[in-house]
Amino acid sequence: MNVLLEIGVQHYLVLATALFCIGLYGATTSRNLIKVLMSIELMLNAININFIAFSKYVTPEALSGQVFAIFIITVAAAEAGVGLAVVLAIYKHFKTVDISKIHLMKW
Amino acid sequence: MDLLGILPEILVCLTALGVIVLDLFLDPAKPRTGKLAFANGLGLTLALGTLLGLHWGGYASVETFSGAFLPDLTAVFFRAVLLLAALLTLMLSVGYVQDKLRHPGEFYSLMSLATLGALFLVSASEMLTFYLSLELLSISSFVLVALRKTQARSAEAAIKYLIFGSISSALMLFGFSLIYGLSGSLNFAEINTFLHQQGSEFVYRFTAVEGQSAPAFQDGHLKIELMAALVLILGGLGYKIAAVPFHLWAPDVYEGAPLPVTAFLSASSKVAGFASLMRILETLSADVTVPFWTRMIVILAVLSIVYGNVVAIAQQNIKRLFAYSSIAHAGYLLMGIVALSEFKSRDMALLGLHYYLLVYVLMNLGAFAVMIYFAAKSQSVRLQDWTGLGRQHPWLGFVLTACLLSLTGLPPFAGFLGKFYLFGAVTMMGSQYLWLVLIGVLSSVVSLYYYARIIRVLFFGQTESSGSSPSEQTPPVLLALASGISLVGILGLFVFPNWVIDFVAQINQLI
Amino acid sequence: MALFKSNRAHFYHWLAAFWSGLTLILSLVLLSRYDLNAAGNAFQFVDRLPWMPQFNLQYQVGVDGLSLPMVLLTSLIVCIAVFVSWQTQERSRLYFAMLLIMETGVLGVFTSLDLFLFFVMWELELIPMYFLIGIWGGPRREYAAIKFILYTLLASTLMFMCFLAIYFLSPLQTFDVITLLQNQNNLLAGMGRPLQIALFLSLFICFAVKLPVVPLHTWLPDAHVEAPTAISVILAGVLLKMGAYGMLRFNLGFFPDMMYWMAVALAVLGMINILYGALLALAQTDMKRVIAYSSVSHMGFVLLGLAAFNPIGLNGAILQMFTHGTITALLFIFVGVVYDRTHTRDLAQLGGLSQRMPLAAGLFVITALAAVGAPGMSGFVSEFLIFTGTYGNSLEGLNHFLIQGATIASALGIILAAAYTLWLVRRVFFGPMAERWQELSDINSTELVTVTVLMILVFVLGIYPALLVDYINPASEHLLSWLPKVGG
Amino acid sequence: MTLRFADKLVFGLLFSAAFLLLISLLLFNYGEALAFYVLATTMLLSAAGMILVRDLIRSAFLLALCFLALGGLYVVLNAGFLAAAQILIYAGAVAILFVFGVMLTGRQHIPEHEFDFKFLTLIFVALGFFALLARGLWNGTWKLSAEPAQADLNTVAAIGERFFSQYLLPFEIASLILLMALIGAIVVARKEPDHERTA
Repeated sequence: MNVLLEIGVQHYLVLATALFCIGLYGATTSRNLIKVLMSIELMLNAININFIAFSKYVTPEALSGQVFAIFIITVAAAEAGVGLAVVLAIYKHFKTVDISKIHLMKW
Repeated sequence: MDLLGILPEILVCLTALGVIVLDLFLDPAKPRTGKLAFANGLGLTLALGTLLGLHWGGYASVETFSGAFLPDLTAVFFRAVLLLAALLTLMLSVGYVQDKLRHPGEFYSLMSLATLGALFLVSASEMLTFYLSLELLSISSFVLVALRKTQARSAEAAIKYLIFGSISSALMLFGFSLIYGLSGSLNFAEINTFLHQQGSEFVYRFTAVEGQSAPAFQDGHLKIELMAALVLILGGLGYKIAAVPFHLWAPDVYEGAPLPVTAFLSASSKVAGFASLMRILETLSADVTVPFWTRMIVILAVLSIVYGNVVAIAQQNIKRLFAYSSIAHAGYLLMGIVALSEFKSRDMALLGLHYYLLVYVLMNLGAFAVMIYFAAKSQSVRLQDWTGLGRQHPWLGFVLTACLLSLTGLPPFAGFLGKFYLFGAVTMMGSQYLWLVLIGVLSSVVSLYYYARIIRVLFFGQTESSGSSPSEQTPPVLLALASGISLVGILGLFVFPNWVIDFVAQINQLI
Repeated sequence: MALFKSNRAHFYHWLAAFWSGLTLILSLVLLSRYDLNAAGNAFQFVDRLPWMPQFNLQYQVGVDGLSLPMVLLTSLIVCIAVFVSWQTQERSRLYFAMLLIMETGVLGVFTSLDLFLFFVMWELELIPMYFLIGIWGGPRREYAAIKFILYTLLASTLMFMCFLAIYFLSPLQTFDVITLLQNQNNLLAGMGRPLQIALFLSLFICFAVKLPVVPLHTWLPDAHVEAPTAISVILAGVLLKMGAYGMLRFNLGFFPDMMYWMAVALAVLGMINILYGALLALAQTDMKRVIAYSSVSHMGFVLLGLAAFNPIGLNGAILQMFTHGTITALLFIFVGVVYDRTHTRDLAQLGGLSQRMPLAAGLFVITALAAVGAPGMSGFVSEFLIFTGTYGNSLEGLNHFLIQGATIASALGIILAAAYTLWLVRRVFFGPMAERWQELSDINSTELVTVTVLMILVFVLGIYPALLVDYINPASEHLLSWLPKVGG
Repeated sequence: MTLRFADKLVFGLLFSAAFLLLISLLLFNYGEALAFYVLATTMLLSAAGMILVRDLIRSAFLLALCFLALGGLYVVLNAGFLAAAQILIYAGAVAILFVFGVMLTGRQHIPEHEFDFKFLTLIFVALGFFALLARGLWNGTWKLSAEPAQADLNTVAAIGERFFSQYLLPFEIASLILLMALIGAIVVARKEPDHERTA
């Protein structure tokens, strides 16, 4: 029980891995473009957990993991913005956001 | 702080911002592409001049920004190549942008920003800068692909590119986070030192149990955390260079993107991808990791070469054909990366990679310059619609032919020497990799088949009697200039490869 | 040596004629200044220029007794080809540029003394050939062109691999042919036997495709049939020799013991080539195909001569390369003459043309006799040398008799050659003439000049072969001096 | 919309439970282990729900919930500044951005996740990947720091200081990324004044 009660870096890593896998699953299987983008956000958040956990347990003074995470948040926001803009463009042309219906070119 | 080393980047950045501001002041009713392109080209030329001037002026590179930015000789080389690629792309894009795109200011600005990302990427020396430059390059590429707004294909290509790009950059980041956890550092040099010193901790040792025969594993297996980090990082970068099996986006994106953007992706993006891959692998190279990533890269190389070349045969759309050809070329370059793993073949491999990437930019952009003009002429990118175009425009047809033959790797073009260096490097590793060379060489022959199909369509077919004589349709000056530069480049680099060899030898001495 | 400066001629026939003529004159000058008294092993007129000094790579050219006849042949045939294609109107600028680039390549192959340069030149010849067949060829030209280039390129990849291995895996680390030939003993040091055999075989296969040796010959008839006349002339007259040249220079030069070990196989391959080519030639109905297969047959003699491993046979083989170049060129010129006028090469439609073109018929008969190997003409000399050489071959034991057997069987090829050649003559020029050939004109003066020049050469060499053999003999003796058991 | 009731149930339960716990944890710092488990469970469940729920708006709100729970975890990890950033940027901006995206593209019903063989295979692949990676990371030889983390480190000031010294270049590049994304998003999403459609 001690392993379960004393939270260490491993716990966060496993949590992050789980979140990452959920995100990866959603990003690769979902048919809705917006949901795909949301799943990608989940993956990025999982990475943030990793960085921040390592920042605490590996380099408590340097804080480099936390800084990295902040930049990931920034980039994720930018990516989400551009992604949604492209989804809107897709919607304008195709009148749908269903991936399986967007196939002018073969995948 | 020493800002001299980063001056070219600052200039490119100012160019990007300047172009977007200039766009605000120009009258949108009048054609403004020319002015914007001129301003952009001026900035890029200035940056290239600064870079080369600093280099020839004996400016010694130093780490700046607390080790974030390391413009060593390799970086100087690749930055020059990237700026050259950006300039060529600019030249060949003017006509297209004028005709087809409604946002020339944004196009040029984003192109410069993407180039800026690539420039930072090749000289980044810690993971954070690396990641951010990669994203700068990627996200501006997504937008560039989507820029032809009247076309549904453009949007479709952009969304595919974006999804694949985001997923693979997430994979790579996960790998980065693991490396950070293992080494406690973001800095490439520190990570490398760490792996050298404590790499042996990451190997499962199989110690002999008494009474049993000794285990077969001499070097053991990598532990999962390091292995996962390597696999994830290579996967993420494999996407950038479009290596099989991370290539799925490439054909659609190449087809859907506006032609100059396709040219940009095939040249700048690939150069940046390989330069960064070289740097990452150099970082991650230690006794324990090298055998592992070598095996992975060998698999990627073989798959890319075979798949790219075989599928390219069936393509009717020129852009798709070039997508598969670029996948195959990624495979050839990966062979050079394989040869990086051994000391005795390292010099040759570095030479091959530098030389081939430079030549690849020239021949690919030369081909695209001609293709953009032909596509505009025939209003199509399908192969059968190009029948006889080579006869109508013998000079451009000749340039395209030369570029294609160079891509195939036939003398007397520089592509041949490039392949010679790459294959030679792999041969140097010893006879256990000769089969890889054989695959490379044989698939070059296969590639001739589909390149020759383009040549055949251009020259052998019956000329359609459109009644237009070659003289009355002269291609735009800039486009002709770009194709001319490429042609001179691929011929000149074949005859005088020495300065590249000397330059790379200089890099090696420093390492 | 200014032989290579002849490429990228800009305009029109005269310019092409001027350049190729200049090349011919230069190669004659070369011939006259070649020092016969120097030892056979020395390359003369060696010219070197560093290219990539970091890799011991240089532009290095020179000639010896083996390459000199080939250089002469090349410049002669190309010059003739320029005159043969005098009528070419369509895109003549590109046509002649291609022709001259190809000449550059072929001359480069015969003279380069650097493996890398050799390979570059070898490939340089391919691209113009592809265009020449593909643009100016017959109805199935695209197929023939791509088949030609794929076959040859596949083969040359083997060569490329082999050169890479020779450079990177051998202790010498050089592409310099002279150095390599002088150090052939430790050329392969440090390589396992299987690798050595693989290298040897890949080189052999590469040259065998070009020669062509029978199972690898299928590109040849297609390329010949579809190519325009002048290109067929060059293809048969010059390009096939590149294969034989490569075999002599590199296979025999680098791996003499393995070549020796393969002697019987060579003889048998030669025999198959001779008989198979001849039999197929008998079965064809297209004039060009007949001659194409006769080329296969004749090149078999080169292989056979190679298998003798004595100077006589080797002299014969090299001489055969030269004579076949001239004679086949003649044959193709006649096909071109007939085709220009009748626009068909189908033997079933032709016949009786001697009534309208008696001069051509007469000359063709002489050529046919030369092809058959009638005494007094060069074909006879070379085949005679080959047969004498192989019959008295320098192998021992069973192999000796096996090769003798192959020789005797090959002699049958001469009879077959007589059969198909004379049959060809009969079907084209004699017999009943179809009505529609009434308007045909006889051979014109340009054609007459080219034919006469070649024919004089055939006769001169037939009567006084020493003219060339004097150059060849030292080279072939030198080539054989490396063999383990042969005393020269 | 067959799962409407279940949707509501999951959604409501998760949301309320998480908020209560989050606030209590933030205020009282009630034991790291408990906080971790509650927040982690909330996060994973809402993430899984986001993937599985069919209605996109609910998906978006579950995503916001997931981000909130993550913010809580960051507090536990002594990353207060990041927690604030997470809640402001992710839960506040990005999730709302997605809601706007859903609204603008019409709430279409896109059938997915039929419970068939393909679905099962994918689940198993995902689980296998997770098991392999998790096992490796659990036993990983991380370079753990010897001294304990200081809880009272002033992270905001420290991070700000690092932005302008050690990480100046990334900071500049990030600003360029944001600028570029701004330009790009506007260009791509803007309606053209005279929109003509060519084939």
